[in-house]
Amino acid sequence: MIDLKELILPKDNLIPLLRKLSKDARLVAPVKNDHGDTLFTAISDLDTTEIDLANQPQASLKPFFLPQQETLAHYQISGDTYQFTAPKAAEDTIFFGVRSCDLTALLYMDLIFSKPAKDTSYYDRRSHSLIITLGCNQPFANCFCEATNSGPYLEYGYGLQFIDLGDRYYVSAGRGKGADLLKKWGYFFCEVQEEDQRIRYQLFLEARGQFNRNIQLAHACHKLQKEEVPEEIWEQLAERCYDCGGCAYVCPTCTCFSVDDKPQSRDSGIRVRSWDACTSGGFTRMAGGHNPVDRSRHALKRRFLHKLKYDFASHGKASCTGCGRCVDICFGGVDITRFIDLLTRQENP
Amino acid sequence: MNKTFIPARAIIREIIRENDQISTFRLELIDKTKPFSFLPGQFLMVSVPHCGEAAISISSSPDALPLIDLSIRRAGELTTAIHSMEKGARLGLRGPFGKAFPVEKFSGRDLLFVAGGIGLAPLKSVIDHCLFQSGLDDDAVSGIRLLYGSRSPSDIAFTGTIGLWREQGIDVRLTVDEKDEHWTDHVGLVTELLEDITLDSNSISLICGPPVMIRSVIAKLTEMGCDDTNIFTTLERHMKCGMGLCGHCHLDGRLVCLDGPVFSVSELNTMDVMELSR
Amino acid sequence: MVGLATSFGSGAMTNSIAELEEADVLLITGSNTTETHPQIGRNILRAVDRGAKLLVIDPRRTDIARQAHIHLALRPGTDIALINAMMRVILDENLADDLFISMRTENFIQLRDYLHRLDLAELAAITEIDINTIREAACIYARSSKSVICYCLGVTQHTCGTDNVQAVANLAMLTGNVEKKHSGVDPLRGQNNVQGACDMAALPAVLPGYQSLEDMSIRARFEAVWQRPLPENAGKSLTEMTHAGKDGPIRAMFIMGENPALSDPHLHRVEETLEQLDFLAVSDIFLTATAKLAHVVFPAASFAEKGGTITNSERRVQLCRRAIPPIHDCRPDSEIIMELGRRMGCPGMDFDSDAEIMEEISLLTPIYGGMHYDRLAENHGLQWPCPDRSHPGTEFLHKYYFARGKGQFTITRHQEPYEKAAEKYPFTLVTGRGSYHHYHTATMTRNSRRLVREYPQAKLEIHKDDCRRLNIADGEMVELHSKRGIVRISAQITDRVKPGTVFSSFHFFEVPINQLTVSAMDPKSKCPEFKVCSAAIKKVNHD
Amino acid sequence: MQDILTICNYCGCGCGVYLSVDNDQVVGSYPSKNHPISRGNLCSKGWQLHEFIHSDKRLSSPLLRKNGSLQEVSWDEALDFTAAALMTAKQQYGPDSIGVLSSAKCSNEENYLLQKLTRAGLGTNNIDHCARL
Repeated sequence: MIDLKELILPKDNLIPLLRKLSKDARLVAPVKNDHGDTLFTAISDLDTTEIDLANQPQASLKPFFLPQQETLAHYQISGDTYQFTAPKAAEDTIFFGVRSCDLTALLYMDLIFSKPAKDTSYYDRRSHSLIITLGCNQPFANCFCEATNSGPYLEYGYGLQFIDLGDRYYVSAGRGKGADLLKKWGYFFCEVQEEDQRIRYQLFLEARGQFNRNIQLAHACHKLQKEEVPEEIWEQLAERCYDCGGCAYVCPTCTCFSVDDKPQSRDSGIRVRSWDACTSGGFTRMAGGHNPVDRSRHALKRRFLHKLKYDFASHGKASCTGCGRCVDICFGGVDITRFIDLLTRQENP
Repeated sequence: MNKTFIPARAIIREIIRENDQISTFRLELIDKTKPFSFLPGQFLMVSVPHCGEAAISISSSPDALPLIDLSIRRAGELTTAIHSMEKGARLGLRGPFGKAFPVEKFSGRDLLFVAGGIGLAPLKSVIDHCLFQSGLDDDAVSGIRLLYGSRSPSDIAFTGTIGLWREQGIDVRLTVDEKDEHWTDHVGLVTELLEDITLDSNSISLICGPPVMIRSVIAKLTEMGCDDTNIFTTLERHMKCGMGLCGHCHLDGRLVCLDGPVFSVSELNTMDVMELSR
Repeated sequence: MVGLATSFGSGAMTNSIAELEEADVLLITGSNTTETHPQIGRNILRAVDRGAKLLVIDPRRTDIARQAHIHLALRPGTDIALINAMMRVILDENLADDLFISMRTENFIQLRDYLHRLDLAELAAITEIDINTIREAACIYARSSKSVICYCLGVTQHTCGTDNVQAVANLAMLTGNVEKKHSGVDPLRGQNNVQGACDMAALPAVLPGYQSLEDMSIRARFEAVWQRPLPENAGKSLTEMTHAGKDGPIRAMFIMGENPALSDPHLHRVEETLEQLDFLAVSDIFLTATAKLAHVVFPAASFAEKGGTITNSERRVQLCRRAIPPIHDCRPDSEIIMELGRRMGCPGMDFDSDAEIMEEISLLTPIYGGMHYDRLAENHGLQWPCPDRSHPGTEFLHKYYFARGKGQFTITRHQEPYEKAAEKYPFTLVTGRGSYHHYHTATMTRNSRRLVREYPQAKLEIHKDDCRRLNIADGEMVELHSKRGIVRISAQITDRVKPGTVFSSFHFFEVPINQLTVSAMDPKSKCPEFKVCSAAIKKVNHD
Repeated sequence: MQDILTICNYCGCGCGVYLSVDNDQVVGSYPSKNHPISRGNLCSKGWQLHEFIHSDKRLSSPLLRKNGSLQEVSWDEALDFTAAALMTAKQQYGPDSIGVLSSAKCSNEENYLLQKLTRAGLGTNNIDHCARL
């Protein structure tokens, strides 16, 4: 009897395994498209689609669980009565090739959407999902998951975790669905040898040593618990925030949303939930025009404090997973790493 | 299917015009799939198709159920749409949400209510509830006083209710910022009315109104020796869900929709809050 | 973009957007770049973070001006005086690139003599900028060989807009900062396909690819392909067509996707002109102010519902892909035009696809000669000139020689704006696009809840000192008067404008700010003077 | 759900934008990372690009002015009426009595076609667009 927690999958068996898996569920994996972008894509034909495990998927899994725009209800007005009708349910989905940071982010989202109220549509999608991660042997240009404690390999949370050992994957199973899967498709796998474990650990050590950036995130979190951020830092950051909202939209742990009605005709429409960004002035402005936040000085204060101060205080962990997606895309260059640098540099001039 | 976001339907039974800007909409739920109850200080997410939702606090007492009053000031697109509705029209409701006033602590205590403009709405729920309780039990509350500020005599809302309260022995004092030729009562800030008030150490104060008013009343009460744990206020924030998910009402590490909207001043003192700073 | 075409032989951005990041000095003039061209702003700020120097010429303290090493906050309408002053400094400091001037340009001696006759102190006084600041900026610009100039409508929307552009071109040529990577003169194009509309000759005086209407061999080629004789006379410009008023020469109009009844200067005049037409047809996606005046309105498909190519500011011809079929009963404009053409007996109106139309464009337009759909799909587009299938496209213009042969220096003289602030109208009103959240006349952006939430109503930027003096509160409704009209607008207290200057955008149809602007225009480019007019602010009496 | 790469409809930068399509409804827009202009981010307008496409204020049918007000008509009626009206103006007052405005919001192909129609079909050079505004 082989141990069902840890197994080896020869690379030749990957496609056959995925083919079996895709019979019972939608298979989503990173695919490099014709325009050179690597995106998580629902794969309908494994023979004509090449899964891209060499590049970081452009977006995280967030759009699959909290879509940019999601219909919460259709409404119909007739006379002065109206009726809300709820939209369709989720489908079974297996996500393959998910990076450690993105799964960590999903686990954080689970927390947000379960307390105090369970968000039914989020949970519907979540309970229909199985996540297969791929440990990172080589961090991408802007990654810093080492600093956020969310990679390069994971200890828990995954359905299955794949580690690339060259011609084979070292596969670990999480509880529940992942273990069931290994049990069901055990014949694609072989036993782990001592050699495999040695190589796996060596790769882990090497991965940790390859980060381009040294982000003092933990230091910043502790500092924020103890002291106020100098006002000049907030103002310096706000002056270069051009309100695109991009950082919040690409962030796998930014879950703030808006709920609005979109009329489709005179007497019908949809109520949609859509991504929102706390960096916008209108995010907090009240109907009468009063705004408790002064955007011109504090555009980024909520976002950074939420991630690094409040979440650190309540969960013991910052809600930044070091995926690096917000780095390099900010129009004014004032992403979270710039903030951390400004905050921590102060101490050792 | 996201049941959490599907509102229940309610019908407008009656509309009471409070002033030019404020009307009270007396509602009754049509969809009664589960029992509905609430406590004074809690709010509802009110839906109008095409206009979306807004958080509005309940202004009637739970004792008036199945009728629910929402006193609404015309401020944005949604509230304007509600104001154009007539008796028999339908609204959507979700809730109740938020932390209520700790009414259970009020038994046997002096209560001082300080309100400005539409801010009387959530306090009205408490006052009516206390009056109902005192009808059942003489010790429910020992004395109720209300200080109420408005911009001008024509802006005074809830005049009918105030009349009834006076009949029931509540000490109501009014003030306006700008008087007209008929006004003989006090002119000036609501804090000035506090000058003539004496408070014992056991009194509880409840404040609701514009941020500037809340700030100055809290300062005055503290100066008068009121304990922070005995002063309560209710905060207004932009909200989209009402249940701690959307992030809009985030307030220095807390969420107004869950941890509030009712806060004691002792809680607020540990936070960075617009109503207390600047 | 007549000015740049006269100086260089082409009116397009000489560099690529990505090159800006590598420049050492960036001179931004009349462009609120972070708001109107966010991606270009992003490159500029990256360059700054890399160590480049940023010089900004703008009467307003815009977000980009806040990031500048030197902000030259000139008096509106004094660009030429400022540039001339900078050039004079460059001559005085011996910073001119003599070799470049002799190899690649002509007409320099006249300009040099003219500049030597000018009084630097007088020029500085005209601009209201300290002379030492001008001197410092000029030296920074001239001392680098990777200096780039970006300009936008703040330079062109003046009665002297063409001269403004030529002054800028003079400055670049004087220091040899053109004809190579990381240095050049870049007009930033406003709308997504302004460049393409110009390239395709939606212009009264040229044929596609800026080919001459007068050249007989070119005419013959077009006539052979189009199977129709070409009209002889140059046509009328937009302003000439829409400002003719009653009894103007235009009796019927077809307007596709434009809203002159809101974006045009001197709106009353436009409305009057459009109303008296015998016939007006409009094709648009919304019922715009212009469409409301029409006899026929066609419901057009939006960009998401059709294919085709558009050309961005850096001359990159890019493929748009249809995401959804046309909604409702809408049709793409190309179909509408061809349907009309067929009904009017115009030959060559039977294309089966956008790709087929592009084949005809490539055939007749040398700069688009190699723009084939299969190539455009592969490469995120190609930058013109791209004369044939094997050509890789052109990153920066004027390599080896200017498009017109030699770059031409032109003497440009300061002239006062058409209208001067006066006793009755003491403020200078500047208009433009002014927000991160709206676009042009906002027909599209105002249909987005989020963008409306962020910027719900028109604002008039007034300096805090002026507000204090006039006792105006933030958010208060005020009346803005000019000789031509009155609008009501919400005041915004700010330090973005200088005392005596006010700014507003033209995004909101409820506040048609262009009713106040002058219709005086640049005689060469026909570009109206939106940037300067005089105005008065009056408090509105409540109740 | 399908994501189609197109070019942003707002400014002259020309970002590569994916439109997310679900059941013929555009429900999202996000940047292309590999595209030379957008490089992984869009401005506030670009991220909301999908918002106006399904607006209830979109025109849905051709309109023709009858008795002073615009009324819904068929495509054929609107097109025939327009073609006839333009030809009448041409015959009565000459080709230079007709003016055409093209658009910086339309494609190259559409601009090309419209100036071709203006020059070859209507016989005038009276064509312009709002480059200067």
